[in-house]
Amino acid sequence: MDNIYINSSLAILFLPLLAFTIQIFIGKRLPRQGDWVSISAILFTLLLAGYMFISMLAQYDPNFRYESSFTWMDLGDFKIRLGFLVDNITIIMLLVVALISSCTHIFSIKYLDGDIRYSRYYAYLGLFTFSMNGIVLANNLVSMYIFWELVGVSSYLLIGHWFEKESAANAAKKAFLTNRVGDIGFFIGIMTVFTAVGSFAFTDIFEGVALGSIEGATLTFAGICLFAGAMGKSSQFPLHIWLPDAMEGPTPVSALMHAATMVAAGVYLSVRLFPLMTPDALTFIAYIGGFTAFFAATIALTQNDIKKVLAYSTVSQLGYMILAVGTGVYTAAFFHLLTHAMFKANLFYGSGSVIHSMHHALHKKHDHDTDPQDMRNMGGFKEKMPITFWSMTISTLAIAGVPFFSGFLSKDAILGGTLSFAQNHPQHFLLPIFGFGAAAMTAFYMFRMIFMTFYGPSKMPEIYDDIHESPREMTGPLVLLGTLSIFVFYTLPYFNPFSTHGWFTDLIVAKDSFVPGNISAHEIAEHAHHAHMPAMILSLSVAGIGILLAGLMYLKKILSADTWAKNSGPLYKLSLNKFYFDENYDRFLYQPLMKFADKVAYFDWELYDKYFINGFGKVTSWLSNISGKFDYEGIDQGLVDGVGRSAKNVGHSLRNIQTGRIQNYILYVLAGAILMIIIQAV
Amino acid sequence: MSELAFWLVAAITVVSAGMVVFSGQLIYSAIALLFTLLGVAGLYIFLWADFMAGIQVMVYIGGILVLIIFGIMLTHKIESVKISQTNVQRKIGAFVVAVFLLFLASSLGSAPWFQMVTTEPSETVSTVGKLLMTKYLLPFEVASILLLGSLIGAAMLSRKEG
Amino acid sequence: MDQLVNYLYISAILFSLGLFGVITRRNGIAVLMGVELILNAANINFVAFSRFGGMNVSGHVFSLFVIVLAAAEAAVALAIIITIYNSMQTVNVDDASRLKH
Amino acid sequence: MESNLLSLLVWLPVLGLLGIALIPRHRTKEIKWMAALATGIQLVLAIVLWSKFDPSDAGMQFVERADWIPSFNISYILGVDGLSLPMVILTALLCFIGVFVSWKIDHAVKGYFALFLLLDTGIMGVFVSMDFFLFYIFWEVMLLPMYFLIGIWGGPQREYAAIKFFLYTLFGSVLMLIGILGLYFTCGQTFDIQVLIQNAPEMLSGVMWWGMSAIKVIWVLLFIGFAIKVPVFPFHTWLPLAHVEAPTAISVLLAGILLKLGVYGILRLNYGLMPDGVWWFAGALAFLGLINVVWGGLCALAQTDLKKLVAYSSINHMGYSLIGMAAVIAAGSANGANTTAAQAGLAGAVFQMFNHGTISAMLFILVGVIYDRAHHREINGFGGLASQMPIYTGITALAFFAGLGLPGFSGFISEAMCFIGAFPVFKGIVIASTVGILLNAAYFLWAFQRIFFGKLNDKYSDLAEINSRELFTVIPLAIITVILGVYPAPFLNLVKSTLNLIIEMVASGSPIAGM
Repeated sequence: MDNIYINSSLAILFLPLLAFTIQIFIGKRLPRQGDWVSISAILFTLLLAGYMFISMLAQYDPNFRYESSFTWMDLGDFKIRLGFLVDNITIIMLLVVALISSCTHIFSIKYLDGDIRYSRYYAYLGLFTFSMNGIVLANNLVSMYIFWELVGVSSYLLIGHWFEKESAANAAKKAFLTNRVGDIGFFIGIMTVFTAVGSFAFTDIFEGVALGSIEGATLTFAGICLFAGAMGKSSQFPLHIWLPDAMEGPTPVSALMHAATMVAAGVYLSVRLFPLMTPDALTFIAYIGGFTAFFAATIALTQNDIKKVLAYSTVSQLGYMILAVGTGVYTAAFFHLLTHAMFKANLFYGSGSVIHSMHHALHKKHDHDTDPQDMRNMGGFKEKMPITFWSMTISTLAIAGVPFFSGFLSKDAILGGTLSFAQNHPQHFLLPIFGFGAAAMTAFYMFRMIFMTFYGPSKMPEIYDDIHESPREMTGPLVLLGTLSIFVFYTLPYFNPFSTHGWFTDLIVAKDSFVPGNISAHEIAEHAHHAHMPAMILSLSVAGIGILLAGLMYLKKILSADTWAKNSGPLYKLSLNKFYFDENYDRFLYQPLMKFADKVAYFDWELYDKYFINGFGKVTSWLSNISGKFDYEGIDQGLVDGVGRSAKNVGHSLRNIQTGRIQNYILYVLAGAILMIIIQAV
Repeated sequence: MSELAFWLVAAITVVSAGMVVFSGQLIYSAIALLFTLLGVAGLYIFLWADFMAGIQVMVYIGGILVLIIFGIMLTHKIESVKISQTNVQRKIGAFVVAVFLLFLASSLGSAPWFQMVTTEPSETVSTVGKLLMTKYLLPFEVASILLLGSLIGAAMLSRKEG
Repeated sequence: MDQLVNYLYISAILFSLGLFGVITRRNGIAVLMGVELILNAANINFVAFSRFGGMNVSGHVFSLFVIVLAAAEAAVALAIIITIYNSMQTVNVDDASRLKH
Repeated sequence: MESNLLSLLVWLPVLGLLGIALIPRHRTKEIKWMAALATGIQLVLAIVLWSKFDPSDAGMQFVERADWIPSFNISYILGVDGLSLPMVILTALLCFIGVFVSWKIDHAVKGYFALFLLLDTGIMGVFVSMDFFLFYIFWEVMLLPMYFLIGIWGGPQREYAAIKFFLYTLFGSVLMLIGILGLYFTCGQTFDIQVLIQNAPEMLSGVMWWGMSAIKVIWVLLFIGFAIKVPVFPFHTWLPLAHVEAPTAISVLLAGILLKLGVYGILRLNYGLMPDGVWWFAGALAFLGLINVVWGGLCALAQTDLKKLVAYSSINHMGYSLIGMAAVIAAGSANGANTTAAQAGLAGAVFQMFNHGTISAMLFILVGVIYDRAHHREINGFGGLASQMPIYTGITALAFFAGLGLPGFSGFISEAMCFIGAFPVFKGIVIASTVGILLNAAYFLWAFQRIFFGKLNDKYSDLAEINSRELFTVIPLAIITVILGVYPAPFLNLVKSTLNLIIEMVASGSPIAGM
């Protein structure tokens, strides 16, 4: 049994890598640019992951856990062992990654049809899937970090897929660098933990925490540092700036990486490391998550680019998950990760489908200036693209937290946890406000998007006739994921749409934190249970208000969005311009750094080297001039009778000894010999 | 008696050597050199080196000195027998050499020389010959190659078209 | 005449005189004669040490080689001097040194 | 054969040099192949050496010993251990590759390859000589061909660069010579490094010169000598200049091997002979490492000349090595006898120097490739090359990612080990220098974007793709980088017993009392 897990994990990990290698080296020469290689590899992965998932369900053991590791390096005392950790969380994540990745592979067949770097694209998808699976399977911080960065680089490559566009190249670089900032924190955290515990494996670390080899402020520091990695990858405030820009990448990539899996890696990490977080670290995490959820939602309210709305929505939803980790209901966080992966990926595919058809319609009209992603150019697509419309609507209902859909369950669990946390710690009253506020806004901006895109009259009638439903390769994933946004898939074998109770809650059970003195998982669950009812009522009502407002503004046009925007004054502008984060980072971090670097380089090259170092040379040559003069006038003239004539400089004075007359030389030799005899005698 | 002879020979050697160096005319120097070489040959006899004395006379006087005189004649017009020669750096040279000689002499005088007492051999030729053919065979051959080389070299150098 | 040191004195004087000649003479042939003096001084030493070191004939062999060398050296040196004279009409060593090429 | 393996390794290039001397100067093809042959055989010998090396033995192996100048106790002693073996292999490999990199040299070919081989001998000699005097001789032998190689075959400012390099290094070696003599006269008048390692720690302790501890004086003298080669921060300005002006192959050797001589020297001599001095200097070493990392990173960020950028990145990368070296003192009892950290740090430092050898060599070769085609290296002057030269772009991306310490490449592992090792002892410095990781990524990615991304510059629409000879020079290095990045154990197993010996020695030392 164990062997099957290890073998399928290995296969799941390395099949995409194999596909990557094949694609990179010979992809271009294969028929159809080799997309079938990647697709069959990923489908096989999906099969294996599905098999693991089913066997997990068959086993139905919440404590299932299998670990296997090997020695990677061994220097005597310093050892690193890498390995796999397979438990229920891993298996679910593997399935999510395999599923969304497969969808993306299939979706991309048509979406990137005719792209000049088609095979390259599939290669990078393979690399990404490989590294993402690596993160999921890691049982230690080292391999986690390794794959963490590899995910970053595949994201870099995929965002920069259309590198001819300046903005895409910039976005790629920005994504990588912003992630690196988080990764540095992650790395410092790893070092802190390793220094205290002496091992990188999760089990050893938790044991060390339980034994108290690392505690107090150090542990908090380590926890926050490790969380910094998650902040970068999951795009949490203040490192959220890269994710919206990352939408420069092809839309299927956004669905796979920047919505469903890669950005969820931060949440996954936080879930994995939850047991070592101290209360202080958790509070920090909760505030970061809560604020991000709220803050990103406010930006999403005003965006007009369909992908930007989704991007900020993703940031906001990730904030939810982080908030859940911070408030202790980390199983809810993972649950939301799961449901969010499905509906958010679906939303991105839907937007991809819309953009694709917009793009083709514009292309037909030879219009290359109009932005195919701007919702102000859409409208009324409902009849033209019914499949896209329906699947997107289902997902929107899910993300808005409407009952009978998956998002309701997970969001409700998070909000319940947050509410109970605030009940126990009234000083943290802001957290539920963030949570519910964001929920209201989510409902609003998501429906705003649906209404602007699919309802009302077309805003560009000239292209309206050319809008068509996308081909089957694209609608297939839409239908599949739309279906998966319905609640039953997560509550089986039960059918209560208002309770999360089901296979997920049975298999993923919160465990006690290893930090001595922390509140126990049981207590958290108890509190959350009590807060369940009020949270549900509250969340339903705020979601209803959000949807209602969106309907009034964008569907019925009873309320004017423009008037509201005007009335809100500078707030609207702030939101539209994303609170000027990019500009300020540019002005206060990036530009000064570049200037500083220029100054340093100038100092190094023009001042330090030219004056200080070369100054040594000048001083030396001056000194040698003096000594040369002394040599010439003092010694040379006195010793060599009449040989020295007028000499211009030091170089010449030396030359005077070099008469070229062998007899002079013999004389010198003789004089030298005498000198030596004298020295010897003395 | 032989003591007196020794000092006489020594005196001839040293004085004529002085003339070699100090004489203003090249041809006189050459003739003084003849006496020096003869004196050295005499000293060899006092040193029981009869064979060496013979060689000294034959090679040096018969060979090298003749060669030198030929050289002088070849490089100067025959009518100008008074071939004058000048010296350079005379004073400083004399001073340095004198100091050098002083040191040399003082160290020679102060050194505790060890002398073995031996009887005079009847002749040395056979011993030298045996040594040359056995122990010093390799240097002997090398010397012959050197001679050959210098022979060819000298011939090459003094050809008209160098 | 039975004192080693006497021979050494003579040899030292000969050597110094030869050296002086080598240093001061401008005429190449005269320099050569100085060299011969130096070589002779060395030969005297060889033979003298041989005589007072137990009549070891190796010293004689050495001075024999020196004589051979001297002969070779004289031949070559004179050849050079004559060549120089033929091309420059001088036998002064310092003149020759100044006329490189 | 076996016992003379090292001599053969060292003198083989000289044999090749003699061979080249016999070839008429206009037969450039034969000259090049002769050089390739000599370095190729050398590479094979290095691999043979590797296969016969016993990694479990911490001491010297393949020792050769002969008297040289017995009156001064100078001998000809050669030997390798885990510290020098990787460097020997790297030298052989890079010299072999260097010959092919210089294939396009077109003037004074004979002199170039003759000097190249002489340089090869010098470098190889430094790594294997176990006699201090011999070490110094080889050290100087290396200097001279370098001077001419930069000064004759270099770029527009070649003479200035060459003389600067020469004077800098000469300055260092003079100080080193003084240090060597100091050691010689204090420690029993011997130059034998193994004997010195045995005796020096004891014989030096307590010796005072002019009121200063002899250990400190010698340490500083030797350190400056080596620091110039590394180069450590205040002595670094020759490097960008020399790199920029030197021909590609020489840059490769300069960055790939010559910089390593500094680290090697510090580890072999400063650490080996004066373990007490390590205690005194480790803090400064880590701090200098920090400055190297940050300073090099910032300077690289500001560069517009690609080669200069790579040159500054070398300064940045060697900083990691210094930090890792400083970690050794974690093993001392004063620091809780944390041998785990010490092993990580020291192995990281050595691994980093090897990796920098392969990675920076790759970078310089790639810079050379583009320079050969476009005849300039101005980063802003390119743009969009990715669509014109996809293979070149791919390889460069690989090299850049390796350079910025991406996991999966060997550079990551060594950097991480340096940091992990140094963290327990120098928390602040390590945290500050992690900024370097960011700078690293920033300058590489920014340069990459400016050269390869965006719209293709019309000027370069007929730029030729990287050719197979150039690929041949890069691919082996790339393969090594990737293999060691995925599985570093083969390298680490090679060095670990020697390094553990060094750690033991240092751990047994103690901070110097008094001045």
